[in-house]
Amino acid sequence: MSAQTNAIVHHDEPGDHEPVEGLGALGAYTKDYLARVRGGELGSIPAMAGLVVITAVFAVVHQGFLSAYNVEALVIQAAPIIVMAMGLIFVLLLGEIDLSAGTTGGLCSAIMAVLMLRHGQSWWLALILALVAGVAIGLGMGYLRARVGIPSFVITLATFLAFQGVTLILVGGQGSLIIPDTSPLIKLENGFVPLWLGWTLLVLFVLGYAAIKVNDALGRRRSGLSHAPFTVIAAKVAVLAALGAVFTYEMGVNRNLSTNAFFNNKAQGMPWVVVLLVILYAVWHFILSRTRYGRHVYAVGGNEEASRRAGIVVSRIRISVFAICSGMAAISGMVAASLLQSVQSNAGAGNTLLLAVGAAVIGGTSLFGGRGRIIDAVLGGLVVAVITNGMSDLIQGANSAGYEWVVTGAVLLLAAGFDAVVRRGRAT
Amino acid sequence: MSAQTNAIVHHDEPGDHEPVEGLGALGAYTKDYLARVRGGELGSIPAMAGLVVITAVFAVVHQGFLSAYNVEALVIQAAPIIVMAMGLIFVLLLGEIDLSAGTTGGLCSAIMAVLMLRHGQSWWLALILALVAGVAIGLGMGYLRARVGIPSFVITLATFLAFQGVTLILVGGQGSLIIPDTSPLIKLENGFVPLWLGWTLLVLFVLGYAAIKVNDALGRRRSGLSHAPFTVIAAKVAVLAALGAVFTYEMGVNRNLSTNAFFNNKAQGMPWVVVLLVILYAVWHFILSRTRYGRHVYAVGGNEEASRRAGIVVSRIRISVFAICSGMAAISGMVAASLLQSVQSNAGAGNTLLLAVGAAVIGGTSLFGGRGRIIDAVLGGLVVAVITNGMSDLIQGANSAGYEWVVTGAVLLLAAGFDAVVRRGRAT
Amino acid sequence: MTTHPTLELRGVDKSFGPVHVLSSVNFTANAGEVTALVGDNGAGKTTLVKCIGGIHRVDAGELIFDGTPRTVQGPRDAALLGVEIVYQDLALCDNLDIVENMFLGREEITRLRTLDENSMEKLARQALDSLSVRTVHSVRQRVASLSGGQRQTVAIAKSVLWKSKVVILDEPTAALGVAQTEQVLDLVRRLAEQGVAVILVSHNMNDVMKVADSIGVLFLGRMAAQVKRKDVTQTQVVELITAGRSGELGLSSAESSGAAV
Amino acid sequence: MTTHPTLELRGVDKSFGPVHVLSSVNFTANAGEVTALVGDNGAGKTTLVKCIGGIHRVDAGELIFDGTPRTVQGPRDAALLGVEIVYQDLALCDNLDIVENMFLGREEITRLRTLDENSMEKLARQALDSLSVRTVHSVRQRVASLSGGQRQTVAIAKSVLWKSKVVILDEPTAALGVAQTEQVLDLVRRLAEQGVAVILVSHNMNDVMKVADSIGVLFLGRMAAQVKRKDVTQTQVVELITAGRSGELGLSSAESSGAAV
Amino acid sequence: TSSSSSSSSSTSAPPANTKVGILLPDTASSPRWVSADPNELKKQCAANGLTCSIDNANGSATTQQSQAQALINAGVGVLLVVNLDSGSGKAIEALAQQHNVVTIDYDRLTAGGTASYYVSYNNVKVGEDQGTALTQASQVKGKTAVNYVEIDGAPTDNNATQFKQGYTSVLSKQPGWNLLADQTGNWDAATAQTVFTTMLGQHPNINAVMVANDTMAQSVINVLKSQGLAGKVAVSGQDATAGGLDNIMSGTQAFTIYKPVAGEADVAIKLAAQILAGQKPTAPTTTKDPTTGREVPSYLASPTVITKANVALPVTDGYLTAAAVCPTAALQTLCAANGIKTP
Ligand SMILES: Nc1ncnc2c1ncn2[C@@H]1O[C@H](COP(=O)(O)OP(=O)(O)OP(=O)(O)O)[C@@H](O)[C@H]1O
Ligand SMILES: Nc1ncnc2c1ncn2[C@@H]1O[C@H](COP(=O)(O)OP(=O)(O)OP(=O)(O)O)[C@@H](O)[C@H]1O
Ligand SMILES: [Mg+2]
Ligand SMILES: [Mg+2]
Repeated sequence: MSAQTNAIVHHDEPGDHEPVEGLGALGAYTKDYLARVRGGELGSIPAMAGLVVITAVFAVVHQGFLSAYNVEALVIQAAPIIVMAMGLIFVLLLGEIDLSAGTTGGLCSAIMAVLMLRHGQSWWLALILALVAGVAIGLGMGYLRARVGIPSFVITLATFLAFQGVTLILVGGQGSLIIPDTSPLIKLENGFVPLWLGWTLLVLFVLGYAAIKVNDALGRRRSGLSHAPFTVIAAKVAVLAALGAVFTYEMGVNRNLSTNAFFNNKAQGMPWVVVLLVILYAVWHFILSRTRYGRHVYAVGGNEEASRRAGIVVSRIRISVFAICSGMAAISGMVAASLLQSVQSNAGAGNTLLLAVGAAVIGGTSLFGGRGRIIDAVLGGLVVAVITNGMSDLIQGANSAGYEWVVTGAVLLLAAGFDAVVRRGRAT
Repeated sequence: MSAQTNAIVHHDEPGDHEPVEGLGALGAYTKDYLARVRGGELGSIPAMAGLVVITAVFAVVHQGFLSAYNVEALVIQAAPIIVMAMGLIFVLLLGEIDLSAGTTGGLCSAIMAVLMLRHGQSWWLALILALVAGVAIGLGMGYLRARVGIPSFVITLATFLAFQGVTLILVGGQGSLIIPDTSPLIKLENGFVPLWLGWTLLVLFVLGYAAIKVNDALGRRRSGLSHAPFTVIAAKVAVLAALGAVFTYEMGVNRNLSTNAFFNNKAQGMPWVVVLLVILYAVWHFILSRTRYGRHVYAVGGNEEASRRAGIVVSRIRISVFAICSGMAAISGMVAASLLQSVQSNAGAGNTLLLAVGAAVIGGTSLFGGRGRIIDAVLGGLVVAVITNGMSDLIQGANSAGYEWVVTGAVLLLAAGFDAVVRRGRAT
Repeated sequence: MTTHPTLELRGVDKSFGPVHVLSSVNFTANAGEVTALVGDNGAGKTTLVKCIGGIHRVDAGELIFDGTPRTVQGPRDAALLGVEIVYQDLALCDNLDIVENMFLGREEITRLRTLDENSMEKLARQALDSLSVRTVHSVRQRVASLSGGQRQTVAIAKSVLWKSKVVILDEPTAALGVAQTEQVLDLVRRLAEQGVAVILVSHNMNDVMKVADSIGVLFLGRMAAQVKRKDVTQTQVVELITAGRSGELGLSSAESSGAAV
Repeated sequence: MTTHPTLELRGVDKSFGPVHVLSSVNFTANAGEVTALVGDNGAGKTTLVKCIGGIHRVDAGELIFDGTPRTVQGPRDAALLGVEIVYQDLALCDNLDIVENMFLGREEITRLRTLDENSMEKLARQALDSLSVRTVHSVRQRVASLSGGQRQTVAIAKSVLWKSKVVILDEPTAALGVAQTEQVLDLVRRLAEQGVAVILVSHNMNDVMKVADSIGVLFLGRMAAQVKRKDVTQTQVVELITAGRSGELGLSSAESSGAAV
Repeated sequence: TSSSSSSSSSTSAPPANTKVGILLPDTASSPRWVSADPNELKKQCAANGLTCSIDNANGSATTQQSQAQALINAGVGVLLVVNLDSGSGKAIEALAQQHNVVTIDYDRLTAGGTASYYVSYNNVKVGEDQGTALTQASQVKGKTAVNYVEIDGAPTDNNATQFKQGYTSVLSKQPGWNLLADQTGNWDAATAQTVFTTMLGQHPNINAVMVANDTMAQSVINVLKSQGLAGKVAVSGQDATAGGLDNIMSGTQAFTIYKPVAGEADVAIKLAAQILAGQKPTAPTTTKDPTTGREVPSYLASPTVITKANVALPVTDGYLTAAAVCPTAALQTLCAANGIKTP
């Protein structure tokens, strides 16, 4: 704010919105929240409701669906989808599409595997180089979109095809490149956080969350602005802590299905990928909601012309989101490689991309730009993973694939329909 | 116009834009046209330029690329893409997407084949029922979009999966249903219009075109409005006639590459599918450009709220475009079945849809709604077909699949980049 | 007269989520009269107009047309009841040209059921000319390329071409120049003379005092007063707009301070 | 004074495809003065403003800032030269709230490089209050839900908060009520007093005559005349607007009939 | 009618035509289509003085059709077709016949087609071998009660159907063998892994996994490993991939099926050369076309089951390189122990 302001603008009553505190404030806050929900500001409610309903249905249909064994399977299956969807949200926020995110991920994981296996690079160097390749790919596609002006659908359709080819050439006739068991990368999806560390991380996480929320509220109070009552903050922290504790506890149960006199391996603790997911979520959420860059991403997605007139370099924002998307796709590809302990010649092809975009959209992100949050990727990705996991054993025998596809489609539609009806019923 | 108008609006100088005629008019018309092109109204110029350039490149790289044999192959390969893209344009005009157009086509062709082969229905009844199924599918998806409010990406992602399953179940484990050689449907892509009939149809077509253009001009003159000079009309008709004649002539050359003492098969005449394409083009072009319905499609795509306020029932328009798209997808599926003389259990899956949407976009249709014409499907479809046909034999040997993917992607990008540069160089 | 007003609103309430925008608003518009609707920015004028046009559903209250209560579910219903509206945000299709926009939803068709472009183009040209718009180069221009005033003229021309019982203009002259404003006010008077109930929303007090027969004043979502033009002075109207009351006219002082919010 | 005008345009030409919109326009704006730019609908005022703001590139002619010719390639260049513009079409991001829009492109940040939401919110509230907008319930409201006048106020507040050398307002009061219009005119005068060169585009002759020091009249894409306020009467200005000439002022009769088109 | 076309081409085609077109199906159903076949076919073509054009259709019947058209346009005299399905294969063969080009069904029989010859491994036989080998695996051999699951190839692939037909016919008759679950893995590692994760969750007492190829077997082994069960459950395979051999050496996979490409490629190219030279060779056997009942002249080869005992065979044959099989130090030790020499 320039010095000019004070001279131009009358300062009537600074701090005219004196905040109230205590239970009265809580009541007012709740009433306001409910009114906003009735007014159509639903946030993540529909996606969460959808997730709960679908999980409940499968828990009934399928015994053992909520066993520690299957919950862990669910999480590690969801991880690559969620990571990819997080990156896609940036592109979708600008109203663009990246059809090649899947094959970019496949390509980057192939690059990583080739560097490790054929060129004897260490796993971390291979990983970094693959990530760099992903970002570079994104920069290239972003450049073609922002500076040359080719529609992103066409650019990424072309790279979708081309990267499939490159991956095939890299992996070559072997069909798949197998990542050595000894590589720490395998641990990501197949290794478990020790129990004590899991609980410590949870405590740190909850404390961090609480600190940020309280700090926010205090800051607003200092500036004389209304803020969320501390009771609400306490309640949110409590819910977060409870959910986290339930999850950490369930992941602490031994998941080994059979033991015997000879072997006594235990599978205990949450998979490392959970830590990765939490970090990625925190970083991108922070960037989108609390930095200038994030603000500009929303602005360009909402009204490109207005953003340009506000002095935002739109092309730079546009290039950056493609870079983020491809970089996240690369990470997603590596997570998938960790899951499969190998890189296939068709890695990232098929429905990978469609499912990730579907996850973002089910979570609440708009394909037309300007609306979407990182949590959408998490919730939508879980919905998709629950559906595919839940379906994978439901129908047996010849042609089971056909019926499974049909039912998967139907369930997806039901989830989305539920979501739409919740949204509509409340919206004006 | 109501009777009220005359009372409210002053009639200053009716017919104040006296049209001029003759060569002066031609000059003015040309000048105006060039100014408009400079001003960015490029119409189909970029797509046509792209098509010409790519064809020229392949003609140089590949000997025999423009042989009568290969031109025919090109046309019959392009036909299913073009038909599907025509339908997709309606959906895209509303800013929607139909990811399931490919699998809908596959499903409908499977329905047709099953009716013919397993239920002994006549080919035309099977064809009609499959078409009805397609339209019904579209109505259903349109209903879910327009009335329930699920985003079309999610709906059609679900049906994309589900229809793949249904097709698989219908076709079953043997991989494909073979359409009997005797079925007239096979003729569509494999039978040829007799030479005399081909020329007759061409003459009729050119005469019809000329009649419409002259009639338009006369009508505008009667209403005292400026109109295209008759010299321009004559020039357009002449160009159309010349192009048609070249095509018909080349299709009249015997395409059989080798003959011998035993066989004397001649392959002469244009494939029947050309007639189908011309009819579909004429019908949809007419509907989009000259009927109230078409106008409303553009209006809803341009500004939904304004259209609603103008009294257009937006949901009805929305449902209808999905029905048209699925119906055309069904026809496209049947054309593909005619090409392959069979229906695969994975018919319409894979890249079918992406290539068709890519065709529409390369042709000049916007993914954000409001901009697109049927000719885009034809030009874009030809570009895609030229690329895939040109690529299909270019690279040989081990890993050829990989390299072909890469080069296909690169060529697609080049075509689109060319298109973008042409557009941008001229636009303001 | 013993006949009913063409349009009457009784106790209309409307809120958006937590925001109450209209509180028991009463309003009447008679055939053959120009009824002005004035009020401060954010008073709720446009919201009221949108409720009449079926863009918003009212939360409570009645819309009475010619003495019969009606529910207006959408813009189509409003059109069927003979209501034509020029909205403040104009709402034109940027990808269509002037003629196409002007006849949107009411295209003229030939006997063959194709669009009758020729007669539409002719009529569009005449309508624009009559509204003093001389700078439009071609009626086949996309509306995206029009100036603010030209857009507004297109929107006005679009709505007054049709035989209707109620014509509502939401700040129709905001972007118009001197001459064009004159033409529109002229048009408003001519419409009223033909027996149409015209509702004019405007911030320009001179215009309002010039053409209105009756004036309704919205203050923070409440109808402060609806008075005959000849009974008030411009100063009184301005007072009503800014304070909700003027002498014995308007809201009670309790209401005017706590209204709506 | 011997100093240069803050902004000077010389022989600016602009056409869109076949349409010539501006023909060799000259225009100056001095520091500390309010320069009005008037003209009929479609005369080219907004196009001229957009040329200054870098939204359009000029086909020919020079933009001279403080005596130095500059090329303005885009809105960023204009901002760097100290030009702030309120566009007629407002251009706000509907998906952002009032605070976010008002500080777009110039967000305040804390030492940790995160957005300083608190100070932005406070300043936004003050700015709106000072412009007499009392109906905005919360500055955290999406601008999509604002009334026409509220949107306009946000756009104005957005542009005058920053230290700039030239402030251009393209019909800033079109959608504003009586009180709000007063506030904006007041603001315009205060800006000029601080040494800013203010350019005001308006159709309202009363406002123009009230605040302007100098008046430029565009007629069909030509600058009919740029005159001192004190040298002309309102009638003369209106004549210039509608006919391109008034007595010895304005275009020659040949020019005024064939201008631009 | 098809035989007449081949005989006629032998009489009138100029002997100068040495062009052979080869249509491969995809890259997903087996890695062989990417490396093994193209290399071997090319080698054989060179040896026989033929010019071969090799195209892979990437799993798309439409692409294969246009490749066939391009090859015919290029003037090939013989077309080797690995169809994606019988329907599209038949269309290609009809097209070829129309243009007087002789077709050979390579690896896959085109039911209802008009190919003059069929050169292949017998897919049903492959399936039967898989079933039999699985029952011989050390983990289950001699057990009276065996719980097993099946993970099949892509249901859209006719070969997968034939493999399944083969192994199901063996396993379903095996006394004491009890099928717990039967799903498709779609020839896709990720699908197979999801599917098997759930299977194992539902049935922790699985003893044997009948999985259709090595790629999917790798996924099964991943899941077993995470449960500490790798090596304790019998896992099948097919294709003799590098990863498959690694798993066999480390004992987590029981066997794989090795189909030396040479067995097919050498025969097919020699046949093509003879046809182009104007001969009409007589095949050792015939295969009955299931749709038309036509007896198609056939050259059939038999596959080899690879277990730990003969794991070095594909490398000594040159089908795989030692570098591919033993990329890491740990694996090199294992390879050395099993008779695979790394440079
Ligand atoms: N969709 C909405 N959601 C929330 N609030 C809204 C919405 N639409 C309008 N409002 C609020 O309702 C109030 C009235 O708005 P309205 O547009 O009716 O005002 P108006 O009288 O037309 O003002 P103006 O003269 O500025 O056009 C404003 O405070 C506005 O912020
Ligand atoms: N992108 C464009 N393409 C073609 N013509 C345009 C374009 N933009 C503006 N015009 C034309 O240029 C002329 C001047 O427009 P401009 O918006 O500058 O007028 P204005 O003086 O601001 O009018 P108003 O008072 O109505 O806002 C108009 O005739 C308009 O139709
Ligand atoms: Mg309003
Ligand atoms: Mg303007």
